[in-house]
Amino acid sequence: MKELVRMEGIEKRFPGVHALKNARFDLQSGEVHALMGENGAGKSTMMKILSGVYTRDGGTIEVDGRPVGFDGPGAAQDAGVGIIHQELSLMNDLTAAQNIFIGREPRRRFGRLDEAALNSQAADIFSQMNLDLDPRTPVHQMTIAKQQMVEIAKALSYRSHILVMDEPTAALNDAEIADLFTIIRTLRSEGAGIIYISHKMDELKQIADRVTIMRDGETVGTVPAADTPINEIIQMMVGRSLSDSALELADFEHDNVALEVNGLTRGHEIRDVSFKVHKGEILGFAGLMGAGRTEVARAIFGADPRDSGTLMIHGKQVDIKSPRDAVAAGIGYLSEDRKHFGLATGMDVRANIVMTNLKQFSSSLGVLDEAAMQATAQDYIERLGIRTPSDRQEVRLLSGGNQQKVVIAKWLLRDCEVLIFDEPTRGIDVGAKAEIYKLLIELAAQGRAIIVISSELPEVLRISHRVAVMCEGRLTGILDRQDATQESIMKLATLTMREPSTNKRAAQ
Amino acid sequence: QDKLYIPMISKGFQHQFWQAVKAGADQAAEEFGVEVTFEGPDSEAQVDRQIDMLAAALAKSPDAIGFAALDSQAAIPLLRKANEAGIPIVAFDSGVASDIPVSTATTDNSAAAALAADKMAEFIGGAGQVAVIAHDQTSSTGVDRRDGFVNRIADTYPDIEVVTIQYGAGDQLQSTEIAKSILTANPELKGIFGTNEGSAIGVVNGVRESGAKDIVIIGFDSGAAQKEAIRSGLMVGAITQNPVGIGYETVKAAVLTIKGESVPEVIDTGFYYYDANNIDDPEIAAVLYD
Amino acid sequence: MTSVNTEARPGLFSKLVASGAHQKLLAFASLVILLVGFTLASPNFMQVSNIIAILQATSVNGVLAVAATLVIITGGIDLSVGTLMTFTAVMAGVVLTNLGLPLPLGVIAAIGAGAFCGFCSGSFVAKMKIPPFIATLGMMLILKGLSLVISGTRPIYFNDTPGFDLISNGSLIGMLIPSLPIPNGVLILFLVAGATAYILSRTVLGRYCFALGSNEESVRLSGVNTDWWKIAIYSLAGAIVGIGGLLIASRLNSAQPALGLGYELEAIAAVVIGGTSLSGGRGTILGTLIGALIMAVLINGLRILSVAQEWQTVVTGAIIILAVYADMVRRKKSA
Amino acid sequence: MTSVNTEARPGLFSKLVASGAHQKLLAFASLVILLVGFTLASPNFMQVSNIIAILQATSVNGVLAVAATLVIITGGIDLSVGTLMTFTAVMAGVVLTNLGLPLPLGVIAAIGAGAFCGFCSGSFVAKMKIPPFIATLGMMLILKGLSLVISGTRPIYFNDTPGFDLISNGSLIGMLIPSLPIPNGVLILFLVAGATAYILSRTVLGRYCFALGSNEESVRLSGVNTDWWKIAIYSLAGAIVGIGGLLIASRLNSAQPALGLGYELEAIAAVVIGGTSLSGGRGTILGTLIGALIMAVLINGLRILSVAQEWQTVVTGAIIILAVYADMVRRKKSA
Ligand SMILES: Nc1ncnc2c1ncn2[C@@H]1O[C@H](COP(=O)(O)OP(=O)(O)OP(=O)(O)O)[C@@H](O)[C@H]1O
Ligand SMILES: Nc1ncnc2c1ncn2[C@@H]1O[C@H](COP(=O)(O)OP(=O)(O)OP(=O)(O)O)[C@@H](O)[C@H]1O
Ligand SMILES: O[C@@H]1[C@@H](O)[C@H](O)OC[C@H]1O
Ligand SMILES: [Mg+2]
Ligand SMILES: [Mg+2]
Repeated sequence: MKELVRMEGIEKRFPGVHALKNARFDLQSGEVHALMGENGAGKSTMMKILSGVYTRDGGTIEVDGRPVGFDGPGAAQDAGVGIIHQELSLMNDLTAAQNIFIGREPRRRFGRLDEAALNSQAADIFSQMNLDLDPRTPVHQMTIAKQQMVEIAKALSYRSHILVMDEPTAALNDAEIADLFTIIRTLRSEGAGIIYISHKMDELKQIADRVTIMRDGETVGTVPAADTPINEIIQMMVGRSLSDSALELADFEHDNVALEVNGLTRGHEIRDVSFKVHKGEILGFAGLMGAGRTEVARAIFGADPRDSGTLMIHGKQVDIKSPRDAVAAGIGYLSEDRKHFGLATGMDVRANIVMTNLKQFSSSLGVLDEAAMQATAQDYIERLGIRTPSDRQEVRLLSGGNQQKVVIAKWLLRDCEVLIFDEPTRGIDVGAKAEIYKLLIELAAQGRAIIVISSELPEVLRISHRVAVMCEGRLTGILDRQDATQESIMKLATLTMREPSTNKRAAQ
Repeated sequence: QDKLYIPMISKGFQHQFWQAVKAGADQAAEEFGVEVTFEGPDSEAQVDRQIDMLAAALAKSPDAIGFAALDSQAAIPLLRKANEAGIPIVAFDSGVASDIPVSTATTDNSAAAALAADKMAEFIGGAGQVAVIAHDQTSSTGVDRRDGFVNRIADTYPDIEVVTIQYGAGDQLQSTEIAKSILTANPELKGIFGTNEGSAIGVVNGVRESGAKDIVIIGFDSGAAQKEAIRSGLMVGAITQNPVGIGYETVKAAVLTIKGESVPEVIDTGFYYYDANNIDDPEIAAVLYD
Repeated sequence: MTSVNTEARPGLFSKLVASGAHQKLLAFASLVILLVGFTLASPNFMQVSNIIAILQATSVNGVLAVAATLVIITGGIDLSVGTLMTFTAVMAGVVLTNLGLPLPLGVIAAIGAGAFCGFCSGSFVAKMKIPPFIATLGMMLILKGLSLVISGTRPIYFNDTPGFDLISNGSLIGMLIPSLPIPNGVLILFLVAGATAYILSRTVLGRYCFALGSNEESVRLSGVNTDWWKIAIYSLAGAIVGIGGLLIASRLNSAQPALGLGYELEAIAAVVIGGTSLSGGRGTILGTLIGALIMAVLINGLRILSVAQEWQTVVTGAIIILAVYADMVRRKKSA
Repeated sequence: MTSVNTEARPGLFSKLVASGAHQKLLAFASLVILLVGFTLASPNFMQVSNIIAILQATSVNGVLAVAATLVIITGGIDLSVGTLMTFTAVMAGVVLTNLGLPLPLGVIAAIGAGAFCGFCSGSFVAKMKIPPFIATLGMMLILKGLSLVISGTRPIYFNDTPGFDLISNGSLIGMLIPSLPIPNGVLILFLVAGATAYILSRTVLGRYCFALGSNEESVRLSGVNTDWWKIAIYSLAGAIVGIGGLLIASRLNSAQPALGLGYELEAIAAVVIGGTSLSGGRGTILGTLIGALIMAVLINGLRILSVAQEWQTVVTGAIIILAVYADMVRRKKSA
């Protein structure tokens, strides 16, 4: 074992934010070193400094025992540091293979490209990853999960001996996570060092050797993963212990249907989906990547056109053609892709929070009431613990998890009767996650109907009254809370249906 | 179908001057029972656009073509083509440096501008600073008028200095701003010559807006605003061509050529100096347009 | 939980930096440098009458640039401002001169025609999903042609509408303060700019302007009728261009149907020099005003110096690049 | 090992759809409709000589549009193509006529001057971080002025360089097939387009073109020297414009120093009508060629029909909007 990385006394300031205060970190060869901390603790910033994206304001970095100061990502790559960024950063118009090898494409003479070699090399990486993806697929046609896999493939292709993974599994399902872990273990056995950032606590025990915990830009400590209880790690992260008590779900009104979806169909993505959500109920939606859950949500919300199918709200049929109609009918939707669909990232926190509801803050002439907007924004910042220097901070400067909270705030403010949360806790830290669960349950208890789409089965199981499971665009079954287990869900999630009649029965 | 067809490819069509040429051509068309179309590029810089127009006109196998060349050399290959196809060309407004055109109906722009210089000298008393706001830096009418004016001053009036020449693209607003800056920069200025309608009106506006007194303005061409300025005394006088005559004579020469009759090589449509005194004389009024 | 910034207590300067106020202060720099430079270079430059001439030269382009700013903040672009200006002037001419109706109706006609054409462009963009560049390029050509058609390719004079020329050339301020005969056109520019700045920063319309430019899809998914708002913004921009049409018609006391081509690039240049981003989401009216002034000062100054016209063009090009470069450097420093 | 696509075996049609080939086939639709329409409307339209006239009218704008396509795919825009074309023509004139050097040097001068100016624009954009709109607007003005300065505001004729006019007006094809006297200018357009299409799809430069337009930051984070590549792309575009300069100079047998303003919008229109996105990342040269042809056919056809000039403008504007709209609808359907 030799030391690959040592970072000491790292300082980083952004306007209004002291992001890193005397932070430290080290990485040995042949280990997976997890970096944990609440949203905004400084994990991504630390790693961006290591990989040459940001320059540090203070401190020292040694790579392979030599002090370094990378002046750009290229220099870090040359020194063997590879990184998978938290935010997807792919070239959407290029194919998977073209993305992976950007800057290193196989060439013939005179700068001509060797596309065949490019595609076959990419295919090789995919097969190592056990990933079924045509290297010629343009990125913009892929789901977020597939895009994440391409990012991973790209990082792997560098064969770096120091590999940073910033929340690589946030968009992945269990099967893909398992594949990723296999890859990580192989890399580790070959002597590489992996820095692993995640908010999924259960992954720690599976993959990490050591854990370093950060809080408020400082390094709290480093502990061995195997013999440190999760609770202790959480306590180090949040500075207090969280009660792990089971969440109390209030009963819902079984005879009061809030939203009824009948025969929803759109191309091959959604095939004849029917279900009901009741007032006060949380209906979980489970399924494998690409099962069509997001598509169903978007179709209900009017974000995409439907081929057929009817929607009823409180027993009355509604005709939803656009998100505006949906919001007017009392349906809210939090997209799984906050960067593209959830936020105006160039605008400040305040503007984003009030975006769904400007009418409430304007006079009849359309003049805005800044003071009221500020008060409201401040209120949500406190309620959800959004970590931001002020409500005037641009959202793009917040950490990923805090951005997610801004999206939630904006829909809480709109106060819809039916709320669809698509991957609401993606990239959210444990502490905040628990708060969001509490919030969802509270919202349900107040009489709202809630749909939660999540790829984390434990999450679905914890907070759902019932669990709807999808596979290949069909609803393959709805399980009651007492019947829902990881096993029963996975069975339905992999159930390729042939007979539509079975589908109907299952949907009852 | 038997009606003769004569497309006119002009240097422009938006200026009032060209509308007057068109009016003359239409008048002749009516009189001789022929069909005339009138077309020209947006700006006098667009030599190639004019060539495209000429090419499209040729494709219509017309009986003759009226042509006001932006650059006479550039058009020669196409004119040759027309010649080979037996389509007579009548040049108008400005000549073509070639013997292909059977006739040319034109104004002698240098001579016209020289007359403007004489008038300028007369009204400023033979000494002092003057400026020119020209409508184009590269087209032949722009260059001829600028040089005609400047050369006459240089040759004949040693005490007059042309302090600056600027170009306003014949755009009224641009010429207005230019006139104002010239007045600011040259407090001693005594007169300004505007080389076409837009330039001249720009000078008038500029002098009016800046409140400068006793500036002698000599214009070119006519148009309602320019006539009004002359009547009110703001503009001393202007040179006018005979645009209606140019249009009329062009079509007439084309018709005669088609009929096999001979036409003069050059039809000098003439130019005139007009001011408040003679503006309403019948022979002047006939060559002015609104 | 949110203990950010407990330790960092910024001083006044860094506060200013964070609020971006210094940027606006610094944005004057290029303008000031030009003013000082020209004043030193020519004694004729810094005179009240010349400053007024510069302001007046800014008025039309300034109004067009204000309109263009709105559209550019939404992430669009408006190439039709120049010929739309002409079209609205012609409409005023038709109403006032050809139909002989009273002045207020002419004003309404110009502004209404502007708003209507903006509505059309906006609909092309929002409803037909035509890229703004193409939608407004098409409109630019359509309006150019229509102005000629409607006017019969002839200027329309406003001789029968007494007072029309006062819209731009009169001076209310001069009546009150005789030593400061600032023409109404300039006053109108500042009023239009002030009103638009207010709309941008204080109203729902302004908010959506920025939001659309920032991330249209996320705004749509927030349940906002983005199409409608976009059309509203283009319509407002069109109405403002209508005011520009009145200004130029009044200044020339006529509607010149062939005018306007090329004014769009000048307006857009003013907007960008003023710091508004062509990719949308950010921009200020104050910046646009400064941008328009920079262009006007530059051209005026070079003319006053009697720089040969071809060199004027060269210098203008170079200074546009330099002004924006200076702005970039400033921002980078402050970021 | 890589068992991609085992399960999904698409039919021929869906394969075509997936490959986007149908889109390119369909992109001809607007063009074909125009051609058929004009042929029916006028017997003079569909003649070999008129088709050749159309192609020749396309040649210069086509070459400029090809150059603009490169820049637009990177997510930039090039407003300087028109005056750069003029500038390169003037440079050829200086070398051939004023200095009396032999023809090949004139060709090199034009293309070299183009590449050099492209290099400057590219450096402004990449190194000085000036938005492409402003960098190339500045260049447009600088080059406009310099063309006048260098030429002494007079056209430069190529009378002393025999054969210069053959570059564009001669016909190699016509020498082989006398009934098909397609001018060399058209041939050159197709060669330039072919070469550029090859570069775009088959070389590293082309790859970075698309990559930069897609997500520049991500390319940079992958360790690519984005600045360098961007400059290379602008330089290549400039060199292509230089070929356009030779074409127009040869066609007019002269370098006209005042030409070129406004050509940039036409070139960009051709690019966008051809389906290239102004936000970068996607586009094809074939589309650009079709776009340029659509514009040329439209204008020629309206002239052949003797439509009044002001109405020509109106119709052109409307058809540009419609052509792009048709393309949008098609894409939406096929998406
Ligand atoms: N470019 C920037 N400008 C200003 N502030 C920034 C910038 N980048 C990060 N920050 C701030 O620095 C702090 C640390 O952010 P960082 O992204 O490192 O958090 P993180 O630990 O990765 O959080 P998460 O788990 O949510 O991803 C946050 O308060 C964030 O708002
Ligand atoms: N932009 C797109 N282009 C093409 N196909 C898409 C696109 N988005 C989704 N799909 C396809 O639609 C289907 C449903 O995807 P969807 O995103 O709804 O799945 P999901 O169940 O929400 O899974 P995830 O966990 O990935 O969000 C999949 O077959 C997916 O490949
Ligand atoms: O050549 C024309 C000239 O004769 C006229 O006076 O003004 C406009 C010019 O296009
Ligand atoms: Mg992070
Ligand atoms: Mg999903």
